[in-house]
Amino acid sequence: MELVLALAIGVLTACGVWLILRPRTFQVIMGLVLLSYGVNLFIFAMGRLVTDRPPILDARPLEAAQYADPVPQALVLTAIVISFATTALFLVLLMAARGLTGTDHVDGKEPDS
Amino acid sequence: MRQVPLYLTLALVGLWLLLNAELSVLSIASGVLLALLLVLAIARLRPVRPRLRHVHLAIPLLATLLVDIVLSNLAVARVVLGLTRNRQARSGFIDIPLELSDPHGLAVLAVIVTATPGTSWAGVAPDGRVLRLHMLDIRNEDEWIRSFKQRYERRLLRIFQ
Amino acid sequence: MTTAVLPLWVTIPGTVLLALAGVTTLIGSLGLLRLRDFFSRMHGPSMTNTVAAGATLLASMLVSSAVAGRPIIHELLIALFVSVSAPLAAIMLVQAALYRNKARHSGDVTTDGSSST
Amino acid sequence: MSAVFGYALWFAQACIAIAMLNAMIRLFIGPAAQDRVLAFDSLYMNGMLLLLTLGISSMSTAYFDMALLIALFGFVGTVALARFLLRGEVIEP
Amino acid sequence: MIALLQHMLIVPILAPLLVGAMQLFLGERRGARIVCSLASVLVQAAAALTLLYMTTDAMPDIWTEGVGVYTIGSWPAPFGIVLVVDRLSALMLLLTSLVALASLVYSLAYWDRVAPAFHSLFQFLLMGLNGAFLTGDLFNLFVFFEVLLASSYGLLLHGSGVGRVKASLHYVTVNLLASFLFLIGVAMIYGMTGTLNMADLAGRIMLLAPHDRALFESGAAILGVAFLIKAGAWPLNFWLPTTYVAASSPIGAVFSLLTKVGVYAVLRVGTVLAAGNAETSFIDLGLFYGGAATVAYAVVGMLASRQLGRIISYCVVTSTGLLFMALGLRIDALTGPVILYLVSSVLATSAFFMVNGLAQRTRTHRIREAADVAPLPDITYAGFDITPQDPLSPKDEVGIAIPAAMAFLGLAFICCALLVAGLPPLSGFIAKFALLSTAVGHSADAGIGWHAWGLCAALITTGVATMIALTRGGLRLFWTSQGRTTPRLRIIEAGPAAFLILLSMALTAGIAPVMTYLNSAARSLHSPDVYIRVVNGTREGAP
Amino acid sequence: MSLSLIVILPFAGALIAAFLPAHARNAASWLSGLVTIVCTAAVVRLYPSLTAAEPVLRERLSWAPQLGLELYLRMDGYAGLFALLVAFMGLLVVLYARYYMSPQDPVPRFFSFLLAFMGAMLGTVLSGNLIQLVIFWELTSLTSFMLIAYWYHRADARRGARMALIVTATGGMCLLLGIVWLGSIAGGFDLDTVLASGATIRAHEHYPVVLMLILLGALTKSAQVPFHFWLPNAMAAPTPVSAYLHSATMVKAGVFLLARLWPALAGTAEWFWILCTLGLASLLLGAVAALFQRDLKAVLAYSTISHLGLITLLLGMNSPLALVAAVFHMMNHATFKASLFMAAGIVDHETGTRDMRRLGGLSQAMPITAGVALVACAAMAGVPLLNGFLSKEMFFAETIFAGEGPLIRIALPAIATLASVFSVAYSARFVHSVFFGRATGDLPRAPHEPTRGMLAPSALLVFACLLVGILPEQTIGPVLRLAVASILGAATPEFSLKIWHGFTTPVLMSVLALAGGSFVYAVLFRRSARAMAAAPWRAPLDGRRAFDVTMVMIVRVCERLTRAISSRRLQVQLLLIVVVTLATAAAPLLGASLPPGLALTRVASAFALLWLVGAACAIGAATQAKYHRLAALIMVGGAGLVTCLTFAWFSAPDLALTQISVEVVTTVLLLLGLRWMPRRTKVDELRRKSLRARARRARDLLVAVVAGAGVTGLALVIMLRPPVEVLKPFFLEHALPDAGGHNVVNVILVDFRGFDTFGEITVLSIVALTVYALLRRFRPAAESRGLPRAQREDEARAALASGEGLPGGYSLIPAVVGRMLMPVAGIVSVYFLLRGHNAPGGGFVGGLVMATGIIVQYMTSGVLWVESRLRVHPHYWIALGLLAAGVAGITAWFVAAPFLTSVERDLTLPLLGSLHLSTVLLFDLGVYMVVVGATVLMLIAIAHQSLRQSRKSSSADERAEIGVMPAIEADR
Ligand code: NA
Ligand code: NA
Repeated sequence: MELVLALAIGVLTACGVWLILRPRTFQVIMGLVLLSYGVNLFIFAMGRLVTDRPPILDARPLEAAQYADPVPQALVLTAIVISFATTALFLVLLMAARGLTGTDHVDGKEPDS
Repeated sequence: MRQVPLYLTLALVGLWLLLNAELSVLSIASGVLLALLLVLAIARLRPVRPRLRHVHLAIPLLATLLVDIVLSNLAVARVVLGLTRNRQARSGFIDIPLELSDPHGLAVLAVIVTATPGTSWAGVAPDGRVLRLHMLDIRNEDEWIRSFKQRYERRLLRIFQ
Repeated sequence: MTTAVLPLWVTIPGTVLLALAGVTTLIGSLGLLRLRDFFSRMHGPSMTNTVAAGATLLASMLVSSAVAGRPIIHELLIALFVSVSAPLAAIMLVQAALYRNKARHSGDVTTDGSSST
Repeated sequence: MSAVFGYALWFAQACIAIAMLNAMIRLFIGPAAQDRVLAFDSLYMNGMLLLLTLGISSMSTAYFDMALLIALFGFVGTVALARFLLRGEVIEP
Repeated sequence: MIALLQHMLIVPILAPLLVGAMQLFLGERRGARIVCSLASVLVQAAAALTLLYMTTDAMPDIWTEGVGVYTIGSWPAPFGIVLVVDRLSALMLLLTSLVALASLVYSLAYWDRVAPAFHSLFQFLLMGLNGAFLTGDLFNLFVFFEVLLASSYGLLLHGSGVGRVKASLHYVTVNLLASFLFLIGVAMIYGMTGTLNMADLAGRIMLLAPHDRALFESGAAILGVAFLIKAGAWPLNFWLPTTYVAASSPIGAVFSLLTKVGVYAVLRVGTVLAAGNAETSFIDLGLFYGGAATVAYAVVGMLASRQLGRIISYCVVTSTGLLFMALGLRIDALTGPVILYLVSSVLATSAFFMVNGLAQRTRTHRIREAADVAPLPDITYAGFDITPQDPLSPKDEVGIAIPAAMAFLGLAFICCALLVAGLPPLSGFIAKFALLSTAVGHSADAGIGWHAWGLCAALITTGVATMIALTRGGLRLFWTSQGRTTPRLRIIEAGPAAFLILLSMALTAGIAPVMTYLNSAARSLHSPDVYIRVVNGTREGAP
Repeated sequence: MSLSLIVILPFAGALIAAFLPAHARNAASWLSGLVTIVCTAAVVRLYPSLTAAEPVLRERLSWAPQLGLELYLRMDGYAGLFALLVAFMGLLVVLYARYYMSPQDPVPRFFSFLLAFMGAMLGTVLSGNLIQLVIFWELTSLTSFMLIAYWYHRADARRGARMALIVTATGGMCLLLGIVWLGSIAGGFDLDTVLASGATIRAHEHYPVVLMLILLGALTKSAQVPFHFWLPNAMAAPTPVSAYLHSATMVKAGVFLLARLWPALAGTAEWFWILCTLGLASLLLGAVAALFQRDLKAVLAYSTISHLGLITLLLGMNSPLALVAAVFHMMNHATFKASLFMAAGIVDHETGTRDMRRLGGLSQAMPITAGVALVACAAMAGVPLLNGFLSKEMFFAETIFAGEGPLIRIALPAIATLASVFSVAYSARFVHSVFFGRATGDLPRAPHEPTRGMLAPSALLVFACLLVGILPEQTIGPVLRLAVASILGAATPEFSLKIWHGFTTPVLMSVLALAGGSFVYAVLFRRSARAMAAAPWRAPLDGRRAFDVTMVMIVRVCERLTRAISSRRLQVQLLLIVVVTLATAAAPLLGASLPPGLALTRVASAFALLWLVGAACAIGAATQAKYHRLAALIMVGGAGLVTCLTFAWFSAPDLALTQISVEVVTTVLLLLGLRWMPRRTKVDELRRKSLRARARRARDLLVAVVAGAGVTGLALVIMLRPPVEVLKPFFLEHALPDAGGHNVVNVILVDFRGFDTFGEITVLSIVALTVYALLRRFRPAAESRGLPRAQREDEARAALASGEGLPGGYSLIPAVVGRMLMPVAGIVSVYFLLRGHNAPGGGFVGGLVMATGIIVQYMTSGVLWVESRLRVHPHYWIALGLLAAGVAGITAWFVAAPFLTSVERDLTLPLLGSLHLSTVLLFDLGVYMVVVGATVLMLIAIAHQSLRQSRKSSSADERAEIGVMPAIEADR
């Protein structure tokens, strides 16, 4: 399972990096979204992988070690919210830049030839 | 004080109880309070309210629907898997003359149409007299329309109009 | 798997329901993939929304009732929400397809949705 | 019997995953934008089913809420996309 | 009283937060908003002063050893989040509130009316800055970085216009990427050590097996890159000059603090890592070379610039570079002067951004940014209860005009130029001299060798380059007579710039006690065991 | 009267003068006169107290002992002499300037700078701490900059000032480094300490570098070759400035310092060679160049360079007697040169020109000026009975004894004599061509004698030249002895100041110089004046062009370098960040071994298939994002869904819930934005095919793949390592008993690490406010300004926003169902909010559900319809949410606990049973409200942009909406 998740993180990161290196604002925002998935999964993976043991204390008596680590989950939650906010901001910025500069190039002008 | 829409409030309280999977004085009280608050807060967003009559007819309607869902699933599965006995499925739009005009009744009809695979809602004519559906496999069109109106539209008319 | 503790009255219908759900989902998705035109393709996924979802929900209700030791029926809410919200998506999609087919016949919409992007 | 139930669960999950794969292929090949949106909607519904099967396999009610949320709001994305195709914008004046 | 003082640590974070939130209720009542903002900044300054006083161990019943700790939610470190104040952070808090005060007052003349929510965003920025200086938790540091960055996006975009939007696009993208790196770094550190608390971290590093340690240090290195981006180190800083030029002048003034947050983070986390004997402790010769490259970049950029604002931006970069060079030498005695230089350069560049803003008006009568507004009418925000107003109407020019505007501007310009170039007699010189003499004094130490001379050369070179660039920029601005108008300066604009300059003068005059404080701040930085002991001490008697 | 008064008073005067009104010429003059008189008097009064027993006056004030800085004023014979020179010359220049400056000039500013300069100069000479000396030193550079640029409207003044500042201040910085270094060798910056450790310093391995640095400072200040060029260009300054700074004081600071540090630095071969070479070069080049100038002041400037070269040469000779001569010549040069500058100023003032080709025969009109200039020139030329002669004699004598080898023994005197020849020649030319000979008659003004105020200072200086020249032993003798003694201490040589020492070689040299000079001027120069005036080597010596070219080159080169080492392109910046990160992250891993015991676990096939979908979606998005935005958007949504399912798979229901809610909102958000992004056409397809573009794409692909692989590797290895459990067990053990929650993730979010959440909701609020602010001034792209095509073509357009009731057409059923969803969303959101502490959910998810419910209303019914019925006031939601969270945190203070400590009360209600109230719930409610407010604010703010549109179009072609708009306006 770890291998699949690690590869998934890698693919998301690679696609994200590729996209943020592209010249169009929409490509960059897509890249940022993909990167945020990758990074969130990466943080999440730092708690190691546990199936079927959400850190919710119910009637089942379990050792602490058997639960999934709640800390990275809490961190990812914060990170998700912040990425959402920044995505929104970036989107509006991209709209404003397109309107003001007349191009969707990240530098606000088309590259010369 | 505006008039409180009773059915909606009750439905919301039910939803609340179902969600919390708990039946206590506190949960009912909080549910009622919450439902009333919400209903009043959004009262202006629902200018048209349904006037329900013959609500009990919903039960046979539901039963019919459940049977139809299973049957239509089978039919669609056959078409998808190509098990239509050397016959090419004929898909296309069909028009159904419509008597039902209550918006909520139409909404329920849309739910029914959508819930049965093989038919999908393609819209009501501007004058509200014709309903257009898309069918995956049109066989015996007139018979199907008659049965559809019989089983669904008539009951909805009795509930909503 | 922790399902070893489940009683037979759960596992037998559960097995059937899950198998049914799996098969219908698969057929539905094949419909999405194989059918010829958009309007026909729409009927495939609605199998998933109905029988597959229903079967899974029933299985889930069985299992959670067995675990909780009392009838758990809040899965019905999912069925309710799905059946209420699915028409919205379907109606809008059909309308979009109708509009875009019309527009494409008049020749000014590309196939990928970038016409107004 | 529980082993059979386990296999059934596995089967259902595999079928759902394959269904998602099919939807993904439809998402890629289109050809029209509405086909992609339909595939997207299908992905969401399959995802909801997968969540339910996960809930069954863990015997936890925690997954119910996720499925509930998809059931309640999964359509919003689809409607927004369809509205965008149909009207050119998601929220009209 | 003592109970109250113990909560003093949270005040610099809480005051701006609550005030910022409350201002959202005030709608169009500008007077009330201003009062709230000023009150908040003054409260922060008072809190910072109190904390500064308390870190001198003047109140032994509360804290000893110059380190104060506050367990948020009563959860002890490393489990809960703790705020920690030591001399360095107290000083940074004070610096922040002083610069903020000046910038806020300056903005009241015009800028706070250009777009909605200026005051709230400004307060949130202060919250982010103060939080970043106070927190003792790595992930919480990330959160406060985000708070300050998010508000900096808002403030940078304040006033809109092509230039700002273009610059913001770069600034935001780079910082989003930096935030991802920050997250990856923190995550790896958590993955390898299981903790997020900085003090706790120091102890855990030593327990790591060698192969795990490499992974840990890789994570720390990624974290370091994130800090370096924020601090504006070459080659991660191309966005910086454009961004700072694009910002309105009061915002530019506050922004000169932002890079120093990066420097602070390097210093803070670096000393903790060093306490854990980590190979990658940020503060090493690598930092020196990075600093040297940054200095070279800034010098070249500065000499190539014609615009005064851009020159000042490069001055900000220069100071980062010099700070990194000095820190990279790992001479403990240099840390005191490093902090002095940091403080002085922040005061100088902040004042300079303000003076630049005023001086630009000698060229164009109307404020330039005014020309850059979208021509469409304001939309009906029926839901938001806001009446659209033209933010640029002439009646907006409020306040008392000061006499001898040109004389003031010239004098202020000279003072700022002296400060950033490190020429006598202002604090810029004292700081550079302190760096020089300490570096020279330790040049014979083993392992430092020519690096110390590299720092000396950099100090001299930056001074010369700044002077050359500024004489050109200044002459262009003040002494070319075509189309120049004498600007109307108001006291609320001129005053803040003068205030910051006077502060740096006071720093020069009262350097002896300041230096004593800074040296003890440096000592406590270099003996992080006290910091660690105090933070870990919160565990005693905890659940 | 104290030393500090001497230094402080001029600065105080400067400050006062700065605030005088621009036309207050007399007030400023009186003020400056007073200051200079007091300063002079103070020096005169203190000077006699310097005795053999108590040779030094000291005043110390602690400043920064940690840095070795103190305010330390120290006056000995040498410093006293210089202080006297500075103060008295200041007095004369103030007097002169009072009459020289035009009433149209802002004279107070001039006096302000002049007094500040005087203070700096006095500070320099009286400094007992070398760092303090450097401080004042740089201040003289700075004030001189202001003085040279006094007439800043003139380009030459600006250029001259900048040149002077850059050269001297750069030198000053080198000096600073040198002094710091010197101090570290000597063990302090105290002058006494440094002077006492001469042997240590000279023996130190770094001595040559230290010497170089200090000499750089001194020689730039004293305008020595090759740094001389700034001085002629500084002649753009008003003449009083030149008289004061460029003859008497500032340029002397360099040689002053060399003499001051003589005991510490002199006596080595490096000292000898550097100073003698540069001194000699300056001496000769200055003298020669002076001869060929047209401008009166330029002659004097080059002459100054030459005379300072002479002093430098003397200082370099490593002989005490040469030092005596040097100090003596410093004084002499100051007197005659200042007088000459004043005379030049008078000529300029009275005739309106300083061009020697236009001037002539002025002795007719201004005989007294002519007489003064004649005597001063004679002193400059070294004519007997004048002070210049005495020091020059001493100089000649020293040149004979200085050298070791035969070459130097001959060359040095020879060059000295040659330089003197030129010196005599330019002196002769100065006085002859201006005051004698033929009057040219084309002067701008008719010349006449100036006012006495201008003449008196010059005359007084000439009188001093005569007095010293005739009675040296009685006038300057004791002062000079005291000065030299304070430098050399016990090593002070015996010397006699006599006019006549008998027929010695120096006398011969003097005679040769006078005769030769007269000959050169009278015969050679005048005969071929025109040819010589155009001498091609004058320009390079001038340095103006070279300086300008250098400055432009610096800009050009730096511009090019900037382009080389930085970029304004975002892609380059991002690429660099990624590459630097990869390199830095890889560095610690190089050579590290793979941790042991890494074992892969079995892969669930469904999960692998899931990520096949996810990865395909991600890659698809990466390839489609440029031209097929909608497809890319959908694919990103697919990847998000798979991410969400992964969270669910690995026991993170809270994450999955949050992710799915965020996904939905993000999709709507991006689509809202996409409406304002006009279509991309494939016009640049050709460009993509170019080789360079392909290489760039290949590079980016490589970087992306490496980044992906790196992250994969790190994630995999760390996941397979056993976890270090520090926080996890604590949270799991304490969540229920101490924080009262079953859902540990939620307990962390609202209690254990609630502070993070606090920050996080603040971020959300900030971003929402920013988005809102930015959109208020949004200007859509021209292409997207009109209605979307779909709406333009669609007849059903008016259907949506009809006043009451329900929309028609296909919107009917969505509207019916959508409106029903609103209260359902409300219930579900409250459900998630309240149960969050014990099961997946919480304020964030609850808030998003509520926000989505509201957005669905907007989607199904349109902005106008919704807002005419429902006011959301998102600002208030945000503010209330933040305040609620804050209050929840502060409540802890009332139970004497730190911020955010949870406070709980069980409330027993009649009938209903017990109600558990906790600040944690209030906190979560705050989160809920912020999320609702922020999300709605952002989405609705974007949605409102179409309203902007419809308002425009409605006013343009009066569509159906016009009936609705006034209702909204009135409603507000
Ligand atoms: Na259907
Ligand atoms: Na002449």
